[in-house]
Amino acid sequence: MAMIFEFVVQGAQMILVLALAPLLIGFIRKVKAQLLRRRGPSIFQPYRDLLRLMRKEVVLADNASWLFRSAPYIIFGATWVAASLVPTFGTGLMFNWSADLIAVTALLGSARFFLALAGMDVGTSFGGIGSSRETMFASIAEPAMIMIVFVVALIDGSTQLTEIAAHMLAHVELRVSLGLALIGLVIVAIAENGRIPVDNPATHLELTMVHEAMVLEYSGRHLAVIELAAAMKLLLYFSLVACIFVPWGLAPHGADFGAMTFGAAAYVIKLAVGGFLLALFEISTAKMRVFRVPDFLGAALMLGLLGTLLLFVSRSL
Amino acid sequence: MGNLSFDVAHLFAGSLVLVSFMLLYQDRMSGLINIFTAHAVILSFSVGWQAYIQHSPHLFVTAAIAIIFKAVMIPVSLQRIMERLRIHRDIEIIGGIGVTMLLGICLVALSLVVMLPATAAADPLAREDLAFALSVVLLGLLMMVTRRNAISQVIGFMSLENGLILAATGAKGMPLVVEISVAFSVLIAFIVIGIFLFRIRERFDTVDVQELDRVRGGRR
Amino acid sequence: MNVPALAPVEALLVIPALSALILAFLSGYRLTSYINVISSGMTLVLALGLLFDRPEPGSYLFVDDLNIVFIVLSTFIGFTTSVFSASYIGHEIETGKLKPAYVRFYHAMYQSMMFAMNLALLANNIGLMWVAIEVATLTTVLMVGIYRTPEALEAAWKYFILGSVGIALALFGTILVYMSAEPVLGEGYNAMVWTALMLHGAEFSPRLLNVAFVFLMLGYGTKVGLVPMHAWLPDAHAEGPTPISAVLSGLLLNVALYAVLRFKMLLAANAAAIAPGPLMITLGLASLIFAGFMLYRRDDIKRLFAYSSIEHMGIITFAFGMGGPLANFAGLLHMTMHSLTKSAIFFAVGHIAQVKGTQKIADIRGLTESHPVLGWGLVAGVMAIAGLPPFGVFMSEFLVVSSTFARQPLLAIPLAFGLLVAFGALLLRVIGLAFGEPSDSIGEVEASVVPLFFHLALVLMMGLWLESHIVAWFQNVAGLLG
Amino acid sequence: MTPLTAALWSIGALLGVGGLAAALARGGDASRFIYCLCGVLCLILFGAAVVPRTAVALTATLPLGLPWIGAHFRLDVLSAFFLAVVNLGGAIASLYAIGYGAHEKHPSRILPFFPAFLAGMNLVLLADDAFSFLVAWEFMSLSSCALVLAHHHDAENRRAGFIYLIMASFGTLALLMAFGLLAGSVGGYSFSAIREATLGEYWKPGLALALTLLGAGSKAGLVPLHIWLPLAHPAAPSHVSALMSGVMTKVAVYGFVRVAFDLLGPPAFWWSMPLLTIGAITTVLGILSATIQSDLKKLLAYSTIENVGIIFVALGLALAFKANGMALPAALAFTAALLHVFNHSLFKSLLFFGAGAVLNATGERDIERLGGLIHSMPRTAFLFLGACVAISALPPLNGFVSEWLIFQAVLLSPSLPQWSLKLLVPAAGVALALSAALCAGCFVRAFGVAFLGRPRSITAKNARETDLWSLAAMSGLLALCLLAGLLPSYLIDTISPAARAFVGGHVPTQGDIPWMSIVPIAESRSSYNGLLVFIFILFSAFLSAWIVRLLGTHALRRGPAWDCGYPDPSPVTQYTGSSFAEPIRRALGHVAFVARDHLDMPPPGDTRPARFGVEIRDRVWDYVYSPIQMSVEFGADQLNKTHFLTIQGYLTLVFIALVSLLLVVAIWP
Repeated sequence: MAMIFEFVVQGAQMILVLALAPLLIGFIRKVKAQLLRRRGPSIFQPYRDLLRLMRKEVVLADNASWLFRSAPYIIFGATWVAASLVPTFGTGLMFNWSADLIAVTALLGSARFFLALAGMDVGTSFGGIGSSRETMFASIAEPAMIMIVFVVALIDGSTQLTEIAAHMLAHVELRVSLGLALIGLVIVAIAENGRIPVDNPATHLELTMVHEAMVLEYSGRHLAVIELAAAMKLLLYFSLVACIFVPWGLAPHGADFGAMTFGAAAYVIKLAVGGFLLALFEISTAKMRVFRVPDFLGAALMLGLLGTLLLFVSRSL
Repeated sequence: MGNLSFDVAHLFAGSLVLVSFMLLYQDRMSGLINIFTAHAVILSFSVGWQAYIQHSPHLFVTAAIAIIFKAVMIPVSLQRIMERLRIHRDIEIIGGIGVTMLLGICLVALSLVVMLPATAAADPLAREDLAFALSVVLLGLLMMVTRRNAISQVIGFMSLENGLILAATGAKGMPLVVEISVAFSVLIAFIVIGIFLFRIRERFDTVDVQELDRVRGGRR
Repeated sequence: MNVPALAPVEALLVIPALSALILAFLSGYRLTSYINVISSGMTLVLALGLLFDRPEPGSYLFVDDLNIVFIVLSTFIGFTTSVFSASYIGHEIETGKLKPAYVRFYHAMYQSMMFAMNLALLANNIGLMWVAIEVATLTTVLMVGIYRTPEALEAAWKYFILGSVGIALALFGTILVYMSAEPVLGEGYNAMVWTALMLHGAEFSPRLLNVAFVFLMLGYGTKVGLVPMHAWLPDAHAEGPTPISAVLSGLLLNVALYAVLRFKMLLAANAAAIAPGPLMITLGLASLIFAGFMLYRRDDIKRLFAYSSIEHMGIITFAFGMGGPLANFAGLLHMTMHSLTKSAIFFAVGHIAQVKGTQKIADIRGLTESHPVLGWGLVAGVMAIAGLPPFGVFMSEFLVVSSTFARQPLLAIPLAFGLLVAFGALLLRVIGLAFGEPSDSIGEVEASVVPLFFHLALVLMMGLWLESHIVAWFQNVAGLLG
Repeated sequence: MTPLTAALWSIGALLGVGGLAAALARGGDASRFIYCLCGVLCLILFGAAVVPRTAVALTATLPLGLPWIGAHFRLDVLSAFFLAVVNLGGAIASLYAIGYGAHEKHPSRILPFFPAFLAGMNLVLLADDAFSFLVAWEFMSLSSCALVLAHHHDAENRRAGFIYLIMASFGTLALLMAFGLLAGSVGGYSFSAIREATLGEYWKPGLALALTLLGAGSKAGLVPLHIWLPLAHPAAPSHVSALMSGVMTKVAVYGFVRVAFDLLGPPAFWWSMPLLTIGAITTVLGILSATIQSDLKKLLAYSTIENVGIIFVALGLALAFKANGMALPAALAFTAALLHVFNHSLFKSLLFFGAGAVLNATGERDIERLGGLIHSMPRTAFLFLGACVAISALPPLNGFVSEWLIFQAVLLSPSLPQWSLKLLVPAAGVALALSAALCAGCFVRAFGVAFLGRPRSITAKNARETDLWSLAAMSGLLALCLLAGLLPSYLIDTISPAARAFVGGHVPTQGDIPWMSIVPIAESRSSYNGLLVFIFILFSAFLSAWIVRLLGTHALRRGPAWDCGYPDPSPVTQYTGSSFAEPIRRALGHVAFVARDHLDMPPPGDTRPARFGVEIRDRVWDYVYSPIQMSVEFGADQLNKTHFLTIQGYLTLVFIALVSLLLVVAIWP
């Protein structure tokens, strides 16, 4: 019985992230539009877009291979799994034990790997640009992410998100290292999700685009799946920040339904706040040149390393 | 025996060194051959004297070989080679005579420094003999090194070998001295014949050793 | 004096001497080369016989643990080389490189050389040994110049002059040794007899021995081919007939080394004398490193391997200079392995030069493709001589380097450096020779590859498995060497 | 018959097969037969390694080798593990070669050496005295060098063989000196004697470790001793490249582990520092160099260097923990290292097999002339892709598991007492993370440029799928990669006796953990379950596909590529490998190499095309090897002048030697 309950909770988490992801995108777009004094589309517009894309026929390039056709589902699968491993409303979910924070990072890496390959499959110059740049960003963003994981894991003595959240809740303290890690994580999140100032998700046909360049050849249901995966990735990073740095409201392992509902509500509020902050940030900065991005990400890496070192210093003091 | 025998042996050995210096000093071919003849004669006297004072008659054979072979045959054949090959010119000496002489004196000093303490236990006759012999050997080697001409090098080698014979006879009761001197004579004969042969067969334009070295296919 | 017991020892001298006499009067290439092979074979059999029945030392000749190693080795290589020589000289006559008239001379000289070397090894007298080595030098000089080309004559001349000076220095050293022994052993013959010298070595005047050793080391070192007295060696190897190169590397160098070792033992027995080790180590290292660098600029294949002989003589001298049971064992083993391997290489090189019509390294390429047997034989030989396992040289180099490093780490570094430098050069050359697009050949040769592969097989076998008798024997000798 | 004797007999048989091959190769088509024999013998050896599951070491002595010591052989847990790795690789390579070897033009240059190479590697693992070890070690180098020289008409290959053998001999000399030091002047060369001996002075173990690092490191490809590796590995035929990269480097790792963890005795903490530093530098430089390579096999060889670096970092961690008496973390790091050894041998072999298949099908190793192979060689492409995923350390394949374990070990570093290590280990962790990310990029590029897109040359267009033998070998490897990724707990339990024997501890037994998770330390700390993640991903992917089908249309139309409306049919407009790598080269590359762009712009009016080129120079080569080469050349030139002296000049040398020695004697007290 308990097992079935856990199973259901896990399923709920999966469906929650799936359902909330487009909403988050729509919310951010709406907020951005409002901040720019535009009306903007409805916050449910992303759902409509996805449905419309699914109903459209797929136009496939002549020389697209099986990899091109299967990549969207692999990307989606990996991202979805990663997203459902990060605690949203409650910790200690059934599958939480099957992967830790490093594994979540690596799962996102898998998704990116296939996305970059898909960008190269048709053999167009745009796809190549996108893949190449994505690879370069990732090659710095990933170690930065790992350093942030180090900081967090060294503080909390675990790489297991459930444990991290629990530890954070139990030992509330302000640490310089943690602050550095937060900044680093935000930088990584911005880069990984192709947000301003690294990439502009709203543009096409611009030589500096990265993510959009890779998916340029996709259409119809394939594009829908990829867009949904991208939305879930954004949601994942929001959840990650929420889970590590503001774990309040998370339902502990084995909590009852009420606590979980409370957790879910808290989660939605966290998302809303985060989305607002992101929108605010995005309208107040401009996109940077592509070759400035490594420096930007390098800063995250340095912050992570600095955080680790400061940790030793502060511990020994 | 006593002092006289020592003095005479000393005299001969000493004059051998002196003649070695003359060889070093000499820069004319015919003069060189003549002085070498003197070198060989003194050696044979020295060997003869040793034979006499050591009562070892076989050393007379060595003395005879020295006088017949080295003082007569070799100089004569060298003269003939010289005439055949028309070598009359002066001998080039690397570094000049002054430096060579200075080096020679240093070598003699070195051989004394090396030999005298080493032979402290041996009888004085042998000591002196050995030190002088080493000087002659080193001077002979010096001559081979500083002369650019095959004949003078051969002469250098022969004076070196004379030093060896001097040492061998000075070593009391050393067996096989005769055999060794014969072996050396063969060696020298080979060298002389070698020079002669090369010339007759016209393999080399001169017997200048540098010319020998120059005949080296495309190897340089 | 037990004359009948000494018979096999004397026969070791008589057979080559007699054959030399006979060969000097016979002509006809086939017959003379048969006699040459048979005589060498008989000498080998006699030498092997000495292993089992060793006579008492006589006053002129003697056999002990040390020289029997050298005797067996040199008669063995003398024999295999005579087999190789038969086919090699045959081809030289066919191509007209060597006049038939010289063959008589060649074979007579070959046997005289064997006689001289055996005498040098067997002599129980430092004077006799000196005479024998001189005779050996003379005979080899004549054989080096046998082609009568300007290069050959020049090489012979150079060999002759430098060898003569070396021999003269060695004589002076010999006289000095006699002088130092004379107060102890009395005047006359006894003071030159090895067996007596060894017994009373500790009582001799150490200072005189020091001076003597300097002369002996330089004198006999010239024949060993140690730097800086090495200059005759590459040219003599390169310009003479290849069997002579094989014999020079495989035999003559060892004989000279034997003389050095004997005197080293004499000095080692005398506590007050200068230690011979440092001098040998210095000369050994100098030869190794010098030859290693020289290998890089060689364009003549036989000169290349001649310099490699200098290198290996350096290693062997170094090992004996280090002393101690391990290093001495390694030195003996290395000497054996080097003789076998280097002569095998020359067997291969001789035929290669014949089929390619040149000794220029740049003109020989792709041997493993054009002449697989000779090519792979050469590769195997070079790998062996470069000290790669599973060949025997590796075992000795292993022992030398590791024992040196354990005792004197600072000495092992130049040693390893030299080995590596030399290895690089050999490898560079052999890759060029054996691989790549094959170059033109001028004809075929009926190569006698049996001696080549027999040597290599021996080297391979001894690299993996040393027979226990040989081990005990070498260990015993190593102990003697101190 | 004990497993050890069986193993020794099989090794003997392998040598025999080599001889047989030498005899047969000239005749007819012997290659299938020979490779079959090799494969079978490798399987027997694999069995010998796997069957004994006891911790007791088997020993044997043969009357070979050093006469007064004999050849000792020993099969303990460590050698058994490596034996299994080597022979698994060997067996699969033989299987692959049954198909691949049929294309070989000169089988007589490969067949005799292939079994000899296998035998050499096996002997290294079993050797139990210094002499046998080094003989086997060098024999392994020598036989593989013969294989590198198999295609000897190519001057590049000859150069590769030369540099390879020089470096191998350098390594052997270093090891030889290390053993000399360990054995002492009395010559106790057997490993059991070395274990018992105490080295005394504090500097001796350190020196021995440094020499071992030089020796084993040069074989394994640690920077800066790696330069031979990217030359030699690609030069060999592909199945041999696979063995050299996938397996032989592991033998080198074995050599290092054997000395550092076994023979040297208890470690000091600072031993780990050179390992961590060099390992970290090696990973980053290796993968950066791989990223810019356009030669597919060279790229793989550089990636081997990276992985060797990872293994050495893990070994360094294990030493650091062991020196501080922390058994569990030490066991974790050690296990991670060995697991990575196993994993890398699988996917690197697979990658080389794939490269070999491509080479056979197209005759090209240059990825700039490939492209679109996923259409003509779909199976090879799939298998190669799997290996790319595995080597990029992406879940759920095996590469991730070992890297994950290493990260877990890195995370334990704060408990180390030494400050230097506390700071060094996270830095090494950054290097590992960086290299993992770069590795993914590198293999996106390799696969993307070679297999995806449109063909860049005629040969690439006309490629045909490779033969079934090769495909079978590659499929087997991919299956193993997947299995090792999904069920690592079995492997970890297999390694743990070795960890217990060599670092004195072991990670918790993984077989008992429910759901087949792996929990290296404690569940509260970290856990990973590859199987669940895999099922989970499969489930999600299929679920999404199903839902999409349910909600959307099935309609699909083929048309020309969109490419923002300006599709260009010429394949040269595709992104090339070098343009793909350019951002990374710009961002990070200057630590590893000097790249000089040069633009050849014709003046106005000239009709020739403008050309843009990049010249890339390896810093290690420039700063380390060129000076060495130049000084050797200089020395050779200077000394060579003595070859042309006159006789008189030589006499002068003798004279000077004589006089100076006499002087020495004169001043001798």
